[in-house]
Amino acid sequence: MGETITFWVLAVVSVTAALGLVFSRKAVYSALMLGTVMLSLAVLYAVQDAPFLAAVQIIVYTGAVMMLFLFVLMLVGVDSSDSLVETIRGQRFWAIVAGLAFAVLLGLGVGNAVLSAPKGLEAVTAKGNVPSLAELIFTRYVFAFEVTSALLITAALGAMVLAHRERTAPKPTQKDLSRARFVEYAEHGTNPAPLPGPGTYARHNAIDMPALLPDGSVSSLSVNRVLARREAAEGTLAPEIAAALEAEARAAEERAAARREELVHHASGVNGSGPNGAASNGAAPTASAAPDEESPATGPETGEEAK
Amino acid sequence: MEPAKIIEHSGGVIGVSWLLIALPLLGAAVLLLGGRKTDRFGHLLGVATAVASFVVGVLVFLQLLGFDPAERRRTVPLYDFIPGLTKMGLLVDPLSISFVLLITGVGSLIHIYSIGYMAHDPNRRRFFAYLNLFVAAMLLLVLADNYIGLYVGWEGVGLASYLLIGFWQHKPSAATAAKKAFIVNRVGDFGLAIAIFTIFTAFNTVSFAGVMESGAHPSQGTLTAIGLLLLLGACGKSAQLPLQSWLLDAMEGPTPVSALIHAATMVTAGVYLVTRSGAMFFPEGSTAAIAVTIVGVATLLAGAIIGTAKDDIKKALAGSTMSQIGYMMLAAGVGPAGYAFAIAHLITHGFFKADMFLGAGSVMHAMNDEVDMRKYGGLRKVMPITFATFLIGYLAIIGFPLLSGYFTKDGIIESAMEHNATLGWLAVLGAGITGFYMSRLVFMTFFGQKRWEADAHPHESPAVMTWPLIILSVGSIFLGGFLILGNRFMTFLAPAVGRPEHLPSFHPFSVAGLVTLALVAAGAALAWFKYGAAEVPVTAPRGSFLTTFARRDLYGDALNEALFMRPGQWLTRLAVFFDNRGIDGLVNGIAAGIGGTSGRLRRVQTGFVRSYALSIFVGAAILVGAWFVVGNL
Amino acid sequence: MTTHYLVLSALLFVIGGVGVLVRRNAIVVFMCVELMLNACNLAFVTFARQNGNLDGQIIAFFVMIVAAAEVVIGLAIIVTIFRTRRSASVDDVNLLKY
Amino acid sequence: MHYWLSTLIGVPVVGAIGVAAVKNDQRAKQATLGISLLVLALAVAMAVQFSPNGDKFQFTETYNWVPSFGVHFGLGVDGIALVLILLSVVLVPIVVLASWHEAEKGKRSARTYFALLLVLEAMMIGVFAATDVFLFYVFFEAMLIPMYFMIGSYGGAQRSYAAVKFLLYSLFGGLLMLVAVIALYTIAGKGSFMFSDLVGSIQDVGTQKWLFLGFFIAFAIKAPLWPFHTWLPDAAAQAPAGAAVLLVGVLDKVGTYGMLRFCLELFPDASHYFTPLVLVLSVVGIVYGAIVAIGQTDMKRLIAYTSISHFGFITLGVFAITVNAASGATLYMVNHGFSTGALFLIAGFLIHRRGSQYISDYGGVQKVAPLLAGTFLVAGLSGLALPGLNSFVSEFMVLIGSYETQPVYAIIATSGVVLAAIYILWMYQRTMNGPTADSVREMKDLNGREKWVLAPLIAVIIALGFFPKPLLDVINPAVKDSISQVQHVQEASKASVAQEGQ
Repeated sequence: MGETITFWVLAVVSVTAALGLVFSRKAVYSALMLGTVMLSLAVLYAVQDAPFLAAVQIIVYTGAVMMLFLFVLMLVGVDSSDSLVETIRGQRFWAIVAGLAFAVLLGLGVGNAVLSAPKGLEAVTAKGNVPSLAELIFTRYVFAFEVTSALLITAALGAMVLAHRERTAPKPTQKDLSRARFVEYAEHGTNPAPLPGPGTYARHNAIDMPALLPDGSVSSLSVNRVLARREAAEGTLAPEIAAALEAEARAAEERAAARREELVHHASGVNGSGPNGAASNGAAPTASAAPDEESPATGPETGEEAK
Repeated sequence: MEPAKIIEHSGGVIGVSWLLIALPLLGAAVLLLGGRKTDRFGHLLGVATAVASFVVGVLVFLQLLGFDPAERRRTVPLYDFIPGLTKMGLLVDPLSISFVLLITGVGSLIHIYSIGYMAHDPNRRRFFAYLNLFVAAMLLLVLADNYIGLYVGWEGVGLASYLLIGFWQHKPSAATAAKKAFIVNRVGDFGLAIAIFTIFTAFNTVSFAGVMESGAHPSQGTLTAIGLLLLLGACGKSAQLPLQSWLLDAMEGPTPVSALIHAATMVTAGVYLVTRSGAMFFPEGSTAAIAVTIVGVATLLAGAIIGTAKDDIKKALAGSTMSQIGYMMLAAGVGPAGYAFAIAHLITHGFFKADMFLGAGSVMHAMNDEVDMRKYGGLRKVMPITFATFLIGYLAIIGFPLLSGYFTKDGIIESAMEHNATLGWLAVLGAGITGFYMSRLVFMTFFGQKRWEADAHPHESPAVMTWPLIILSVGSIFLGGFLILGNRFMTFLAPAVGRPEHLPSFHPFSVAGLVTLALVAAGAALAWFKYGAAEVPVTAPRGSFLTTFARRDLYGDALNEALFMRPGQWLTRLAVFFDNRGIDGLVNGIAAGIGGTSGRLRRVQTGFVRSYALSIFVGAAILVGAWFVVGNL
Repeated sequence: MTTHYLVLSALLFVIGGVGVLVRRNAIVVFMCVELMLNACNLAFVTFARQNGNLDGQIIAFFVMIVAAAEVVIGLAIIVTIFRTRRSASVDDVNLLKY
Repeated sequence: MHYWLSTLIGVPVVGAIGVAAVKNDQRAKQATLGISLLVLALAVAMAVQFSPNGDKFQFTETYNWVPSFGVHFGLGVDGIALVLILLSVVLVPIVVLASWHEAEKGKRSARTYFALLLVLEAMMIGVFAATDVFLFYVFFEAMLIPMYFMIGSYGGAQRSYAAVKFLLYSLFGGLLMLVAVIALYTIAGKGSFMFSDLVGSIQDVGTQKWLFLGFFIAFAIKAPLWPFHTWLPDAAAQAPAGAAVLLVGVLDKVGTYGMLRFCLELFPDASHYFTPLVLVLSVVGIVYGAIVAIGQTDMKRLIAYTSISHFGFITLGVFAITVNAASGATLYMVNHGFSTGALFLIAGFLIHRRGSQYISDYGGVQKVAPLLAGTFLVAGLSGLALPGLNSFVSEFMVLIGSYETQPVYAIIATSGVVLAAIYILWMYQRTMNGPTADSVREMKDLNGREKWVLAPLIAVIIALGFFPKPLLDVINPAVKDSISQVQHVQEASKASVAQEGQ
């Protein structure tokens, strides 16, 4: 009876969570939903006389794998989210048809099966669940187990190889960096000196306060851009700083546009039109995934409109 | 009387009669393989092998004469040529030895003549090599004791003829004429080949002895078919209607070639073939024999008519050759009564026609290779020996009494007359025309006004050229009488070809003979009035329709072009088009179709991994569904 | 009860499958794959109990290990792709076509 | 136990590896020539020991290859195979010598070309010597590989198209044959692919027909028989002359050899049934090939089309089912290899000098290069089956033999003799006769190497023309044996027809 209640509760939870996983537009929510499903399943394992698997499910899946998911999500852009527009014709329709058909088929299969009462695991887990499993793993399945270890090592090596970036040029020394700075200065007039610290002539000694040049104007170089954007979004940025930032950003954008022409244009990158433009702008430059996203320069305004 | 049995022979000169063929063949091989090193003595070697072959021929002839007439057919086995099909051997009998003597004798004279005629040609060695090759092939043709051996020689002379007609191959006309000769001959060979197939199928052997003594009795239809097919082969080689068209073009070759191949020997091979196969496939009165006589008469008239209109001295002579071979064919078709006359006329014709061709060559040699008779005239004074020998040949061919042609041609006319009066009278008519066109030729060349080109300086030819003429003209005078009088030749030939029950006797004053003489005289007189006494225009007048008809070779070439060449070219183009567009088009079309389909199908590979996943998912669903369905059946 | 578990497993599996097909974010797609694997695990565990045989649990265990290895590699690939293409959408990785 | 045949196959293979490893092209060429001559000497030494009236297959060797399927590495030769092996080993050194400078313009190195030649030689010997049907199939297909590269890497402007067309065509036929081979194995149920085990194992006529078609289409493509011929002109015209010689001279003979060996002996009833069809195709091929040849403007394509005509004669001979015709057909295979080989090589020399395959680019070559023209004429005359040259004997035997049973077909085929005169002599006239074209005025006559290439060919052409007995003595018993099965079938069917008539 207890199992029935547990099952029904967790079944509803896990199916709901699974649907949430599929339908939530933010990847982070999906991850959390998946976590929920996994935890529910862990409990269901435990209920079904599989305490070891339940533990492993929680430790390995919910613990390690989910963390890895979240970590990569953060790396890739925590708040990038799918648009609802389907770009492959018929994909969604046929996916749902196939899914329903598959579900019906599986249901028919399960329904057709004539099942006796569960035998239960008491007989085979006389020594306890974990020792019995261990015995099997290290006797009958020992070859598979060893092969699995090879698989894990290979996976680890594979991940390293994939994540590794080959250095194609020698590592720049300080001398190289310095020279490059001056080349940049000679060609584009970029300031070769270190960026001015915030608030050299500041009225407030705070990191979000721009430095003032001797003529009293704002030095856009000194502003932490992320913070400035945030303030712009909140509407608390001083107007003169906003104007200076805007001018500087436009120049930067023009420079970037030239470079971007070389990039491949992605037809499916339409997610910039969503109302979450401000959030994605906030994550720039890391998360500005699609080139046809709103430019950083126009970001604050759109953000304000969205608000 | 039936032909005698063929018996195997070994020993003696006859045993080594293969030397007849081997000697000139060796000469040809040495001259062709030796290259320029043999340039210096090439012509001498060529003459030497031909003469040596003649000597061997005479020795063989003498040994043969030593046998009883009934044992004069001797076969000399040589080697196993095609196992299962035929052995190679030589058949030495009165018929073949007559040819051997003609070929090697006249051949040797022409070889000698060519030394002088070709003296200035840079390729003289090659010329002699080809001549030797021809002699070897021709000897194989007449000596082989089976049809396949005959066929080898048959095509061998065709090759030699091809090479020699096209000897001056840098002239497109010569090259074309050579090719034409070969191809038209091949049409005849087609018939001969099928005749041989039929013979093999019917008799299971192709040797003359085997066919003669075979117990097999094929149906009359088969025999007639063989006869007609052999006749087709003979028509090709002997330039008889309807395969006559190549002979006139063949005059592009050097004149000795025209004399040897296209007058004296090769073109008579058809007569040899008919005579050789006569007893078996052309029995008297059979369909095949009648066809032979019809072809013969038609050709003798056609050749004569062509001869009347030609201004080219060689072509006029070629027309005459056609006509004379027509006589021989006519005689050969008459049956045993005619064989002896056919072969006798063939031999005397070999002499007087070679004599006249060589004489014509001598004239051309003197006139800077000019062949148009309208630019000759009055040559009898500058070239007395040539004129005299030519005149003898002329008198022989028109049948001037007591010269060679008189006896042999008269014999043919008599036997044809006995066979069928219509054919006989047509032959008489032909003789009359012969009188006209030969007289025309002689008058235009040697009599009348000089119509020479400005740079012509005619002179008598050197001795090496005139002596053969003299020897040939002597033969032209006496040979006919020697052979015919007392049925000498008919008796000699009888073991080989059979003999009529009643030997004909020679009537010098038969009706037909007298009419012939009258017609010939009339023809000669007409020619004298038109070409001897009257002025001959340097450019040919347009002439009547009949003249054009004769000048254009009775429209033979036009007919061939319209019937075969043009449809052939059209067919060729069609076939090439069909091959490129039809068959290959289909093949390439299939390839393009598959390519296009896959080009369209590959669009399924969109690169969107979700599409692939969808198809996998659907596939899995289908599999599960199928599993259910199958499981629940 | 077994039937219920199996139906639940099937439902989760199909939901995961549809998710794989309709989502474009590679990471979410991956999560859906994990969901399908988990659904299978549930079926295994259920069958283990149904048949009174631990083999089902063993398989589920191995599935987890393989899933872990798969996630490691899969995510590494996603990161590598993201690094070059600045996108985590599976539809953007479509150069291998035609 | 003899090791003759495996040595014959092994020597060129080892040689090919060696040649490919040599770094110096000149050395590689010399080594190739040496090896091919060694193979020739070995083959002659073997042929001398062959006794025509002995066992059907001689010098047999059998090793297990794939025991579980009964596949053997079985080698052995009868008279037919022996003469074809001799043809191959005679042609290879000649081709090596003729290709001395040919491979230098290719995409790959010259030594690769020569190594491929040696590999091809091994394959050619193997395919004729195989007594195991599966082994035959393997060699049959493997031969394509070196030839594909020889055409594709060293050929003319359209080489890729030609090579792919050749490969796909042959592969298509080969796969049909593979199906038939496997079906034969399965249906026969002997658990062996050995030819001797499979002969007579299929008695059901319906089955025979299907299997016959599988084999026959492969061979008809290979031979090539009309209408499967269009790959040949492309391949032969684009291949370097040496490769074209081996392609037309030897490779294509595998098709006709296969018909004689496999189609007739394994499926006598089906052969009898399909005889009219094959004869029609042959005769059409003879006339059609000749007519299309007349219309060609490209020398090599012309020669290729003449070969199509000649292959018609060979298949006519094979399927006329008489000893004369089949012996003639076998002899024809050999003779055609020599005469067409000579034609291709001389055409290759001409093209090498002038740089054009088009007939219209030549004219009057005889004047400047008489020896070249002379050899061309001899080879051409052999092609038109002039008596006294090799092809005549075989063509005449084929025709006379087929006339015995199939007079109508034989008569139509004989018309090919006339057409042959037209295409050969017309080509000769257009290239060699007439006024010398400006473009060939400076053309050199044959050099020493080329003389050595052509001398043996011309010698063989003339010698076999007058004295074919040595070859025919070897061929005749083998051919008698090969066609005896079908002859029995024919007699049986005649007898039954006669009975019905009564």
